[in-house]
Amino acid sequence: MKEDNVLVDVRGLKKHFVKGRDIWGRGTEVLKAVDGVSFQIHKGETFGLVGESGSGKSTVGRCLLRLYDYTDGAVLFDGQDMSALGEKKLKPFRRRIQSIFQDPYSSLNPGMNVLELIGEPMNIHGLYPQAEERKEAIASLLQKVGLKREHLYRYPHEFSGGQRQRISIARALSVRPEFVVCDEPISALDVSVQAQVVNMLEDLQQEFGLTYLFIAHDLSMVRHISDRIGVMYHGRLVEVADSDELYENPLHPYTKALLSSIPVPDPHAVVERIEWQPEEGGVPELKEASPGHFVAFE
Amino acid sequence: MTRRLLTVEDLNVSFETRDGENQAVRGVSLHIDQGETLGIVGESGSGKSVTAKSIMGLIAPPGRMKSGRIEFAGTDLAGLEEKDWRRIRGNRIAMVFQDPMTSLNPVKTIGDHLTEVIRRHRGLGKAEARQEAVRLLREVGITEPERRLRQYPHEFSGGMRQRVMIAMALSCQPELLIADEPTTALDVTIQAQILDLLKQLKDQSNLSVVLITHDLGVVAQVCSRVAVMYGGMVMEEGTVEEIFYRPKHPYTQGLLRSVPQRKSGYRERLVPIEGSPPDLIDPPAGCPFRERCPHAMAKCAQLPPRFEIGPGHRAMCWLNDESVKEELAARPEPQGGAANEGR
Amino acid sequence: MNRTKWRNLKNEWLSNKIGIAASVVLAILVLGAIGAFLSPNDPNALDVLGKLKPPSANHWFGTDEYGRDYFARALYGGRVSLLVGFSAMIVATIVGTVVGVVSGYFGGWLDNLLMRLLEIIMSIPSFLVMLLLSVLLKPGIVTLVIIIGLLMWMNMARIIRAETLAAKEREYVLYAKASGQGAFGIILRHILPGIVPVIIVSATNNIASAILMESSLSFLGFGIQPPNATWGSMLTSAQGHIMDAPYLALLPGALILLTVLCFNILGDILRVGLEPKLVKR
Amino acid sequence: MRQLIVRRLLQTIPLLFFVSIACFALVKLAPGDPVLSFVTPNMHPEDIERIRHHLGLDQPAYMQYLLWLKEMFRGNLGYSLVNHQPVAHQIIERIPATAGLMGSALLLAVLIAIPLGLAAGSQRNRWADKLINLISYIGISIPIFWLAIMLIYLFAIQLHWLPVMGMRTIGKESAMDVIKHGILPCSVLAFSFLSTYVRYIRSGTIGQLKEEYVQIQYAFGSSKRIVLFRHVMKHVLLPIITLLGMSMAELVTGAIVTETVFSWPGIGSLGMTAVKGLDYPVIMGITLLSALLLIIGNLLADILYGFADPRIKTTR
Repeated sequence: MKEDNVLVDVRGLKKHFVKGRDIWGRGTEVLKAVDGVSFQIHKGETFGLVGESGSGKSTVGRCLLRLYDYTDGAVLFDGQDMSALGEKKLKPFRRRIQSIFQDPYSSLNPGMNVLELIGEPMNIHGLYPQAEERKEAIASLLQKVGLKREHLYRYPHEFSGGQRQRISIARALSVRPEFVVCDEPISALDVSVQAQVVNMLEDLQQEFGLTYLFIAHDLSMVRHISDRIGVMYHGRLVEVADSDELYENPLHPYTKALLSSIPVPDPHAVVERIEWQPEEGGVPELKEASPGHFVAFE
Repeated sequence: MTRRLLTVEDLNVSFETRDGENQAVRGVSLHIDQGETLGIVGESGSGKSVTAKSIMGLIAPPGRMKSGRIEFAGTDLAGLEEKDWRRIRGNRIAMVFQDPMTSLNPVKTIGDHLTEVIRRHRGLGKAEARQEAVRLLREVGITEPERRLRQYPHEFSGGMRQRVMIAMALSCQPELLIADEPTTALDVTIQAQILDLLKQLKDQSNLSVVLITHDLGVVAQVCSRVAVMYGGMVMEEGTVEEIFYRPKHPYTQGLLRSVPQRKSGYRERLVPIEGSPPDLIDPPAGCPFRERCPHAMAKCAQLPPRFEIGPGHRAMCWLNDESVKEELAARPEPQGGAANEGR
Repeated sequence: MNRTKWRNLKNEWLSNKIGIAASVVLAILVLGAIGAFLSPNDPNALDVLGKLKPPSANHWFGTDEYGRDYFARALYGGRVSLLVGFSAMIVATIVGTVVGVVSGYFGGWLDNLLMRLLEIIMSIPSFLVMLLLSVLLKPGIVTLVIIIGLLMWMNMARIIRAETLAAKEREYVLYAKASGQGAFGIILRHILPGIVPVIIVSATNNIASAILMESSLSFLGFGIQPPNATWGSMLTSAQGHIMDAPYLALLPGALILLTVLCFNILGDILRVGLEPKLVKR
Repeated sequence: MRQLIVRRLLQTIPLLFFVSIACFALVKLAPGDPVLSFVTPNMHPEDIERIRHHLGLDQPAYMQYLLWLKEMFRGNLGYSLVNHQPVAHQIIERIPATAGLMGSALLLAVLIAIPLGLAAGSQRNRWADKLINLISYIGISIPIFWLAIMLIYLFAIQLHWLPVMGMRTIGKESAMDVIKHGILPCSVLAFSFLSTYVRYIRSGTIGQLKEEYVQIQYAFGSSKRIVLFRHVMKHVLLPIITLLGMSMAELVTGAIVTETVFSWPGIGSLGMTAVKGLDYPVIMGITLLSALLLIIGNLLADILYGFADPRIKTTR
């Protein structure tokens, strides 16, 4: 019996991509997109993953979705190691873990209407085999995400960016997942619409007891939505802490630099900019600085 | 009294599309004084970038400037010959663009880019232009400028390319710099560096800057005056303090409220603006924000005039009309001051 | 496929007068080929007395060196040319699409193998091989179709592979993969529909090239064998009578040019209509 | 860069090997018996067998292939089954005719295509563009042999300006005579190349003019002319390198159809005769040569491209 309520346990995850090959076809240049990352996500919480472009945050998300095979390390979902499973054994996990992607224009197949789009994961996992029943289920999902029944037969191009993202959310929820990987779900949206989508994600989390991995580069939104946050830099986690703790008491100089770079929407706010140059010798291992606050810094 | 540098009056720009005429800019009036930084804020499709391109005379078919007057330092730009335009562009008005990855010609060196502009507008010789280019690169914080001049754009990071663009823009000491989302494509730490650079360069000269952005934080940090655009119109205009502390347009208020607050402990629910922006092909008459506005009333079917609220503070909303104010006074004030809470 | 795309295509086609003209001309040529049997004259009926006659009311295109009605021969010749062009396109499209999609989607060693194979075939001078093959295999329509089709699929495969590689990175494909959709499901439901426009465009251009190839082969005497005619082989015999009956050379060539031109024009209209760059946000 | 070259060169070897096997297999699958071309009606079957043995045709297929391969490494591509001449010799003899014709056609095509393509692309949808576009459409759609016949009819038969066919008038040995013979085939080929190049350059120009950096050049006061010649042209000419690389094989192997129509004594017509006579050493010789040239041409194009395009050049 597991006494803690860890849902996702990432252990020493590494994902390297081969960029260049020599004349014999062996990999010479390796991009270490994720280079030894460990963290845990508890049931019902939102874990935020922040970092700048190229930090490997999206690659971590895709590894959790098992879109890639790992170079090294393991990911345990509900205590079971997913890293070595074949596609067949993976199938139940593919229902329990769902995803929402960044670009509302590329995350929905333009040739499918809403009914087909949301019906696709149901189809794969054999939910609601009866057509009528399925239509009802999808219609009620649409209502949950603030869309209407009459949208069932519309195509993605008839919706705005925010509405498309709602369809993506409905699609992810259609197979009653436990864990949703949200890969920059609001980055492509306008500010006023971002708030709509974030509110909805929060409501749905309450209602269905979902666990989120929320990947983003917008630090203020991440703080708002996340319970705990991990900061990534060059394929490594440099700091993990509760979100308020991280924002009020950042320990790693990179986190400090990142936080001091956020432009504050207040003309009178005075923010002291902190610059940081990475040191030679790479990032050390995470250490617990105070309870629940881990930092990779001497 | 500061000199008025640029005046835009009743600008209308449309784009022919397959589905009809997209009225991207509908009657925008703006001005910018010497030495100030005007922020134009708005969401995608608000017409802010199109306004900037019109000032530069860069609207190309299927786009068309339908009407409006643009006066720059005493000359009317709208009726200018292409040849005279070229003497202004890059020389007296310069522009920095959003995506540094596509804004430089990949098969030309950084030096080619810079010297070409310098030689064209300042008539310098090859060697002099090169020296000038080195000086400019150093000024925008690029180390080893002599070596960097011989490199190609792909050898530069996004932030570095944006510095090159700024160096190009400043190479002829322009009077007006238009920066169209200059930091949107960059990471936050790089964004902060570029904004610092812009502020520093501005402080050193009497340059006027138009900064176009969707990020309220950027505006608050950099600008002295703000114009808020929505649906192809300027909804509200005023000093940065007026706009952030005393917004008078429901759209501005909503925008400020939808930004998450920096508060610990209690997780406050966000206040979004419901609905989505209007379709600018065949847009509804009246106030463009009417459909999403919590204060919408019958009168909003008529396009409100610009109400003068204070010196230089104007808002295009009926709520600022005296008669409407009296009418509403009977009821409790619905709009809260959420925007300046917690500061 | 996306509805807007079809609408764009329709608009593009309707707004383009040349496009409409090309479609009309092609329709007439196809009807002519289908209705060839309605022609009052037998294309293979010899008339020793009436040979090499210039165009007249009875023989619209005149007669050839055996006194055969040239109009009837042109109709039947067009039937073969169009049939070979169309069928070879089908062969090339099927092979090219399968190889391209499989190579692009699965990648790895399979991709490597298929691409090396493709390189080998591409580095063999195709026209020489085509000549050789048509000598070796029994000449006939089916042989011709297979030979031309098999020498044309490589470009298609390359294009489709590149498109598949791009489609594979789209987020809806990633989502389908992450939800447990199988490889064939993803290809059928998400990848193929997205690249149908590219397939159509390149298929249209392939008909044009196939017709040209067939006419060259037949002209050199390696295609359809006498007494049956195609536009290309009609030119072979016409070349010998260029002095006394130049019109014999003019007509079949003009028909080939017209047909190929129309397919090329339609191919370009399809490209513009079906592949507009994604709408900028 | 060097690694790229070495890698591409190494890839060439198996490629050539497979090409030769594929080619050999094709010929062996042939239903025709090459020996029959030596047979005269009054020959004894023993004589036929002797010829067969002499030609090595009685050995198993792989031995025949190895024999041929051995000869090839000695710089000998074998002997023609028809006239018993060394294949290499026959090919080399005909290279000047083909290279001269194809070289001048390619040069002509490039020289005309660049200004036409740039003009069409930068004046999109104006009359000049429409005209150039129409010409290039016709160029890619016209059956080349028909164009040749029509030109022969017009310029040689009707107007008597130019000779009908061949490369030399018998008895005449002047360069002028060869040039006169070459005008028609060269024009026909040049027109066909030109049309393809124009279309590439035109669409490249249109594409580049839409690029963000071009818009930005305008914002810095560039005129359209400066943008076109200083910024766009270099981009647009890059793909031409690749096209020319692919044409390198044709430079030697020639255009079978054109050479046949004009009876131009080049490698194309040699290939044509060989196919008709199932003269497989000749076919294989030509095929291998052209495959080799195609591969070298692509390799050269890649290398040149690498030097011309800084994005490739500077990545080591």
